[in-house]
Amino acid sequence: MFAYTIRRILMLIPVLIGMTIITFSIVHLIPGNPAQVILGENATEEQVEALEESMGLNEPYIVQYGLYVKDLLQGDLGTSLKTKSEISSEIWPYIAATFELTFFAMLFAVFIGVNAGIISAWRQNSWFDFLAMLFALVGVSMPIFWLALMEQWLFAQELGWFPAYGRQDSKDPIAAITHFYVLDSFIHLDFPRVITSLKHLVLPSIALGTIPMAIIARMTRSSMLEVMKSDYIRTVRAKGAGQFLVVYKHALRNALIPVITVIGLQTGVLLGGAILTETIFSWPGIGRYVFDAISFRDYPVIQSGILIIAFIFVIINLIVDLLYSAIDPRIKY
Amino acid sequence: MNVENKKQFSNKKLTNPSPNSPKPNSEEVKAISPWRDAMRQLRKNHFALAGFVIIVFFILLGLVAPLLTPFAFDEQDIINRLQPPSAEHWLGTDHLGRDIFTRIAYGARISLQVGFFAVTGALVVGSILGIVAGYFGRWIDMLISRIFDILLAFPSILLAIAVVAILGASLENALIAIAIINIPIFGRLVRSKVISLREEEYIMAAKAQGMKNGRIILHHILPNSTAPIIVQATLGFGTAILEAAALGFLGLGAQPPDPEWGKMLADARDFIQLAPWTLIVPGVAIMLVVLGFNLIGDGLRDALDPKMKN
Amino acid sequence: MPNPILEVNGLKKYFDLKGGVFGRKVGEVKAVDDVSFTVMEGEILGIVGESGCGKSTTGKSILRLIEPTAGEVKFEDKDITNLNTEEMRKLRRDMQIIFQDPYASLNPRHTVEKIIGEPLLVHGVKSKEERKKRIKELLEVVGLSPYHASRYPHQFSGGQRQRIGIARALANNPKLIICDEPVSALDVSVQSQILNLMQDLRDRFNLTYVFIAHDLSVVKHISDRVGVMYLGRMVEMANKDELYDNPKHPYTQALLSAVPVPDPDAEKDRIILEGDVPSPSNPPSGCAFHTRCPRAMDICKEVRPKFEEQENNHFVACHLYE
Amino acid sequence: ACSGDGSANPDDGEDQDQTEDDNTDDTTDEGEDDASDEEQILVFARGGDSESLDNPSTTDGESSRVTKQIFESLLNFDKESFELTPGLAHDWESNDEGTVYTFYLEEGVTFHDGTPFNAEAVKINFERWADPEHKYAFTEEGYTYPIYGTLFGGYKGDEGHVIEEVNVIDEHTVEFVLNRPLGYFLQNMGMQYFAITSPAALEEYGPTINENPVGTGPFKFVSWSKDDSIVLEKFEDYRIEGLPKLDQVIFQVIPDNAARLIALRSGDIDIMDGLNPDDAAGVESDENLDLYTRAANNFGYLGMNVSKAPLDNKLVRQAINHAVNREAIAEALYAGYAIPATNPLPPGYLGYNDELEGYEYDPDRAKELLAEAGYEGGLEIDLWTMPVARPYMPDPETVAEIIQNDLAQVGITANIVREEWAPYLEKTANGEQELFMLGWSGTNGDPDYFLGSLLHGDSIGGGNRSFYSNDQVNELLDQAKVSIDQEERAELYKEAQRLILEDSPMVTLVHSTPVLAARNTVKNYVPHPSTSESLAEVELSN
Amino acid sequence: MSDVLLELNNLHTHFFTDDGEIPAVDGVSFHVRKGEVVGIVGESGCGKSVTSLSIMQLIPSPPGKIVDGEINFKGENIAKASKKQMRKIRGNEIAMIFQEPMTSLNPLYSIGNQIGEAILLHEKVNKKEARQKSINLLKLVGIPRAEAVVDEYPHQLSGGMRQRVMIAMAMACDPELLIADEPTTALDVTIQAQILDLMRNLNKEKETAILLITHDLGVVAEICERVVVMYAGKVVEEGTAKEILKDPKHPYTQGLIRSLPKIHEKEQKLYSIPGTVPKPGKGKIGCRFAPRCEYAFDRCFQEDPKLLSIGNERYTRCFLYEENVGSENDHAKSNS
Ligand SMILES: Nc1ncnc2c1ncn2[C@@H]1O[C@H](COP(=O)(O)OP(=O)(O)OP(=O)(O)O)[C@@H](O)[C@H]1O
Ligand SMILES: Nc1ncnc2c1ncn2[C@@H]1O[C@H](COP(=O)(O)OP(=O)(O)OP(=O)(O)O)[C@@H](O)[C@H]1O
Ligand SMILES: [Mg+2]
Ligand SMILES: [Mg+2]
Ligand code: NI
Repeated sequence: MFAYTIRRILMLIPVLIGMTIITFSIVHLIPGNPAQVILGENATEEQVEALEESMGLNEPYIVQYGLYVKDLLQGDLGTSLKTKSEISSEIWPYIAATFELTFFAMLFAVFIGVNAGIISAWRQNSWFDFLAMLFALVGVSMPIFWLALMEQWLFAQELGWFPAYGRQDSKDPIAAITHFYVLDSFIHLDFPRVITSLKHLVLPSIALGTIPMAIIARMTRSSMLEVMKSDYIRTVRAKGAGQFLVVYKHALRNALIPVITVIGLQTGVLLGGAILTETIFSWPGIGRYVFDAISFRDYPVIQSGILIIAFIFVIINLIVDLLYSAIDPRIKY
Repeated sequence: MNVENKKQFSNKKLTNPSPNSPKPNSEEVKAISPWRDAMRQLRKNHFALAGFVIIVFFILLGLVAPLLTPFAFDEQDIINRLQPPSAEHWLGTDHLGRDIFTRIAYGARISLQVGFFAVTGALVVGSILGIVAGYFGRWIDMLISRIFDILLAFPSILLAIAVVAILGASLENALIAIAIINIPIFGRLVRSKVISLREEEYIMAAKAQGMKNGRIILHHILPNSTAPIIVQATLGFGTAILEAAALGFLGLGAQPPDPEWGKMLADARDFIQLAPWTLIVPGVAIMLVVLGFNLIGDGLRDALDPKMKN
Repeated sequence: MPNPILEVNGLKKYFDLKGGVFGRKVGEVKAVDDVSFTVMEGEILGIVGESGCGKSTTGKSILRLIEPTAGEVKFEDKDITNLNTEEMRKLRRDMQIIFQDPYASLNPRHTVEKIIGEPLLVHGVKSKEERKKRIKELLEVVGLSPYHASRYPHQFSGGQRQRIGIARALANNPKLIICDEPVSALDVSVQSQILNLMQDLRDRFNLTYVFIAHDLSVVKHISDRVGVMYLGRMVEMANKDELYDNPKHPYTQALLSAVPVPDPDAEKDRIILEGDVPSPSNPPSGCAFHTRCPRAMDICKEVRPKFEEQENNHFVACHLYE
Repeated sequence: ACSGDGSANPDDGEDQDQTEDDNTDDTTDEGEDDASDEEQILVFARGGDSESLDNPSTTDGESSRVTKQIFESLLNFDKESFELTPGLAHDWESNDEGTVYTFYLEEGVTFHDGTPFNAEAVKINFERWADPEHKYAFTEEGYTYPIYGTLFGGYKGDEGHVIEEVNVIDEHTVEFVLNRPLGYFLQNMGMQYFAITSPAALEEYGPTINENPVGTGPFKFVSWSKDDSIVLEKFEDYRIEGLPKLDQVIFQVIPDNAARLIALRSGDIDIMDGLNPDDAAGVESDENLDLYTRAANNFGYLGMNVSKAPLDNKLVRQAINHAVNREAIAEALYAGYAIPATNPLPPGYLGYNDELEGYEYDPDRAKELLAEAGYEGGLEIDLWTMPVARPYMPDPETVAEIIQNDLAQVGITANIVREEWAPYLEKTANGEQELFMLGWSGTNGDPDYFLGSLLHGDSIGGGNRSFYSNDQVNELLDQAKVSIDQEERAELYKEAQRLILEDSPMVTLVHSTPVLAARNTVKNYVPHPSTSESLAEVELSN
Repeated sequence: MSDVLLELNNLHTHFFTDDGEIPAVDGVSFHVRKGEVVGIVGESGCGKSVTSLSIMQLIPSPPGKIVDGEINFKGENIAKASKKQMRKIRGNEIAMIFQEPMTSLNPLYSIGNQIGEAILLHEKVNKKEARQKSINLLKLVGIPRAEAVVDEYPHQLSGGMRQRVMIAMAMACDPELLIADEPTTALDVTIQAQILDLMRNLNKEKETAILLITHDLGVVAEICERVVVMYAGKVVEEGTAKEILKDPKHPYTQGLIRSLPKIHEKEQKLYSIPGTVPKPGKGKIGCRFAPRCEYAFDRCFQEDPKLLSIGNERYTRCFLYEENVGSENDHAKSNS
């Protein structure tokens, strides 16, 4: 297992190299001059040129790539052109914000999705099944940003149940430690704040989690149905086991393998796809960070941001693979 | 008695045993192709039927749009901006006083076209790459698969945004971006299908007949990979429309005055309190069309997947 | 004395076991390990053995549907192991194969007409008329009706499908047909139809079969000579009557005794072998059978017995006979 | 001398003054006694985050808005205009030629880090901006000081650089020696961009000064969580007794307009910037909310690249000017919170020419002009739309759509082209565009900042994206720039505006008056036209 | 007949599918005595598995359903038993093993866990005891290294071993009846011999009755005492193994036996039954075998033959034997 993990990590190397090449090329294929944006509409030609010079933007690409990789290897993600801060020092809060949101979105998605899927499969063709699957279909068909806006309109504005934006109450900012606010609140033993943080998470988590929830529910259901037809389930029944044992002990674990793939995949998608939700709910996450950087042509931030998201995605896949082996003894390495 | 009889009929016909006695079989001479069978299954699926109805509705809406409304989709009437639904403006007007119903109807054209072209593009390129990777294997497979891996490791919407950033914001470029991010999805699907088919005995049989690779791919592998590809394409239609809407929403897709639904949502965003219908209508339109494709896709999957039959 | 149509010398096929991260080779499955035999023109050579012993691999390697790792395959005195793709493709007119699984070996999206017509087309029968005629002929030969031509495989029963597979193999008048368990998947009542048909066709078209099966009675029924394989190796080969009446290799003896006979009166003195067939990825040293052999000797563990002729055409690989 | 009169509250109800007074007492009394409960915390919500808290190194308005609270410049602007008032310098004088300026600094002022503010600090700051080699210039780390370069004619060693030297006369006197007069030198000194940072902090933080601002302003920096909030707290030793009144100011980022308004309604925030003009009516009718407007200090325009056919034809340009319905745009999109523009200069600026009559909305006249120019059959043209909202153009796309529609009425087919902000600026500077939309916001309140940058021939490749260059106009602007007689300057500018209007290198669209909303508990808040105002005097009532 | 353990009486199990109602089991009756080994033979699709699954009430439902008939187990009709009652019987009194040893075990749980589960479900023992018992059972079915195997997973075992594990699991609660649905079909001959040997021993030692389903007449000859021959959802013949194999009555049984290639005999041509096994379908009249039958006459196509008793526990379903039995038959629809 340990050796396998190490080997899997080694295998990431070519993928990572490919990713650096792609991010680097994307960034440099994007037209537009960061120097120009930094200086704004008021800048003179000389100013733009001088700035380009000082940012090293007129070196040949290959040299720039070399420098980029060299810095990366030293853990240096570069300096944001816009804020002039070290990216490695300013990026963590963004990542934490997105992680926290993704975590709760997936929690919501997995909890509801898996259970709805199980019940649907168990009571195949019942009204619950019908409604759950219709709901799931609608869920995957909805533009998330629209759902987010509608939620905001209904639950924040009209009903006022949940806050409409941000991670915390503006008037009472937290002294962040890990930048996972729920966790931080626990660390501070500030339980009202735990509630507040959770309340802020509700709407964006639902918005973000709806699509994965629907996908997971559908996947769980079909996977369960398939497993329920298998020979070994028949064996369990022949032993005289009741439905509960059959479903939750024998079927679920087998059905979970494809579901885990989906969960892993969706987690990755959420991490990068949260841009829209983050914008609408004013969530200072990595998606927005990168998106803003793209329009600002903040090359180092785009590069590092995309790379980090992709890297996390790859790591999640790794975790999924390792999870397989935990669930399935057949996968041995 | 037995012995005698046995002798009798054991002599009878050994060289050319008739496989079927004509009676029970003569009725069903008609050839039922796997496709027709699937279509039959599909017709019985109410969900799929509903999806079909939705899509046909929007196609018709797009086609006959000019006949349905007296307005042009870009006809402004600033005095009458943000009107709620009324007899004149069935779904109200937007912030420039344009008729929302008209825009939704014309927008159907855009969305359906985006879905179609993006999926077709991704499908063609993805299939070619997938087939090449899957059938020839070795280093080509390694290379193509790694590229797919890498592309898939990037969150699709970010990748699309980056592509649009490179190409410039326009509907065509959004379409290209969506096609690009879908290529690895189709590519992988086709590749895995080809790899599993490659192991099928009938492919081995085709080889044993002395067929060339090209023919095996075209006549044996491709037709048998179509089922999952069609399903994926149908579902991809939906996602492509959603992605186009997301790009439109971010201002990276269709440009004014094109009534692209995601763009309409973006425009309406500031009026959520003043004129909620401007936001609700395009959202519902997107949802319905995507739902339609998903319903059909699901139905097709069930119909084409023999495992789902019962 | 008929000529040998097929000679197999030292045929080996090792499958790489890929594993680890970069798909590196982590071992190999010795699916076929040094097998040699000869098939005469017009003869039926039966090959039996338990599942996984390498029968199919042997068959496919002969046709180079799987590239053999080592060894020589001569067809009509021509070494075909080094032919290029195009030459090999042409040669496939003469060498055909029928598969075990009548469901998997027919393209589900093609009509019978297309399935049978395709080999004709690729081997140069361009005219549609001619092909139609030939398809009709073939269908009749295998006992199907011409109206079946427009149907799809799923509309046929297993036996009928197997007939389609046979028709396809016959399309270009081959000389040699490798039959890879053509009746194993069929019902007993249909199995006999197919066996009869195959025998018939052999006589009619002067075909040569390599007939692979795991059912000893079937092999006995149809073959002229029989080879017994165990774990990728040929352990015994002889004329069928010789082999069945006078098996020499302990494995063959056990195998024959283990076959259940539908005769309640048959005397039962079974040799029940201990244990399982070892894995071909890690075959035992020496004689591969020594782990289960009731008569194993010390030498069996170390030295691999040679496959040698004992008496008139009775080959066996066992230290007992050295 | 620096306290304002606090009359700018839009709700001039009578009880206003009373509550105000009461609360002032309350808070000052209780604020010290039981701190946390009655803490006065103001949340100011805005659409985007600051780029940097080292203001001189950005051009970003969202940065100034925050640094305005932390730093002070030598001079200050009046609450609602660009009139100069004392800042860190309580007095100032210049020689007659306008080449030597002397500033007398406040005494006893300390930075937030406790180090004293003095003439040396002023000198260090100015040299830091002027000299890329300066040890605090942080050029290596990508720092530049573009506004300094623009307003003082470049950097040390550049030909046009105006500031010859900065001399420390004594601890509290500093002297600026210019190599030629600059009409708006004093105006510059009032700008937030030229506020003074603690030299000790520059030493301590080096290039991370952008996240660790230390100034002399009413509030000191506490924390910044990027894209979320910036927290400032009261600077107890502020040089003006009794100020600031708030204990904490929090700048909260809420990108979505609608969400921001929701937050305001629910009381999570106190002031919101960037109110959608359409929502203004709703805010006004809400008794818990107050509506504020910021005086127009900007100018949105539809530029015409005069170097490209058919826009090199004056008749076509005039036709387009007649074709666009400014009133409708101002009315519909700014809900009336905008003034249709005649001149490329906001009204109220020095030298604003209010005698000129702009181009009327007259499609028929436009068609005539087009016909005259030889385009009876109409013409097709690209219309570049900026992708970002700016104060002068809160919804550029919609404006583009309206213009597109207007142009269609006179037979001009405009294709909307969208570029990302970076390439947009770059390409328009290169002259790749035909019609394009852009605007300009004032910073120092001087007309040269508008006219010189936008329409002087020397600014081509920079702010002049219409590629307009009229020798006469250039001449007038040059004269006005070096003159220190404000009367004379005004006349020169008026004449320039007349010529420009005639040449019509741009369709002057609107001067928008951005609207803001606040809870009615917010008192003494006065939006400044420069978009950054000090919150020192603002307080909250319950 | 007090020693009758299981008796099926006119069992009908139908599948309700998109293609209509399929009478997979169409009026099957037979019985199994205590300690007896009864075989059901027939070709693929004739309803053997459905019959056995019906006894266990494990028919996938929908689409399957027992529509008629009785299943008497120890004198009680369990066709109508509640789910709870059935759970008590399953694995405890009637155990079952299946054809596919490769897929019949849950791949994710250890062998010990799965055997132990069968014990825990029916006996009041703790986990430790269950484990010990599992080990004993593994030893009983002749698995070497039982202590180690108990903690291994199915994929680590060969097909033969897995089938032994299945048998061990089935024997966990000493059932009175073991239903084995083609337990050796997927195995090699040498392994099949081992498994058959094992089953024979279990039958002798534990006196467990076995209902063995197979299509291999060789296997029948090997261990069955009595045999039921099925064709297209119906029993066509019943008798002792010897009677069936030596003196088959029904033309189908005769054909089946004659079409087998014999290993110890020499012959030139095989006999073959023409045509193919029909798919069960509703509304077909006449003898199901008639279209393939050499003896068939008009009546065979028009009327369903009844199962005739032609001796002591000897039955056949064929008009050819009607006169032998005489008046016992219903001639209501006699053809003229
Ligand atoms: N493509 C392959 N890759 C790796 N191993 C293979 C491959 N094909 C076959 N083998 C292995 O080679 C051995 C021989 O397989 P083969 O199919 O020739 O057996 P067989 O005698 O035909 O068995 P059966 O009776 O089950 O058809 C088996 O252990 C099998 O697992
Ligand atoms: N789930 C099902 N749905 C529909 N029909 C079914 C189902 N299961 C079985 N049948 C039908 O019941 C008939 C009898 O099937 P059964 O499995 O009992 O055959 P069998 O005698 O066990 O054959 P085999 O030897 O292949 O196992 C088949 O013809 C099949 O069509
Ligand atoms: Mg094989
Ligand atoms: Mg069965
Ligand atoms: Ni003063």
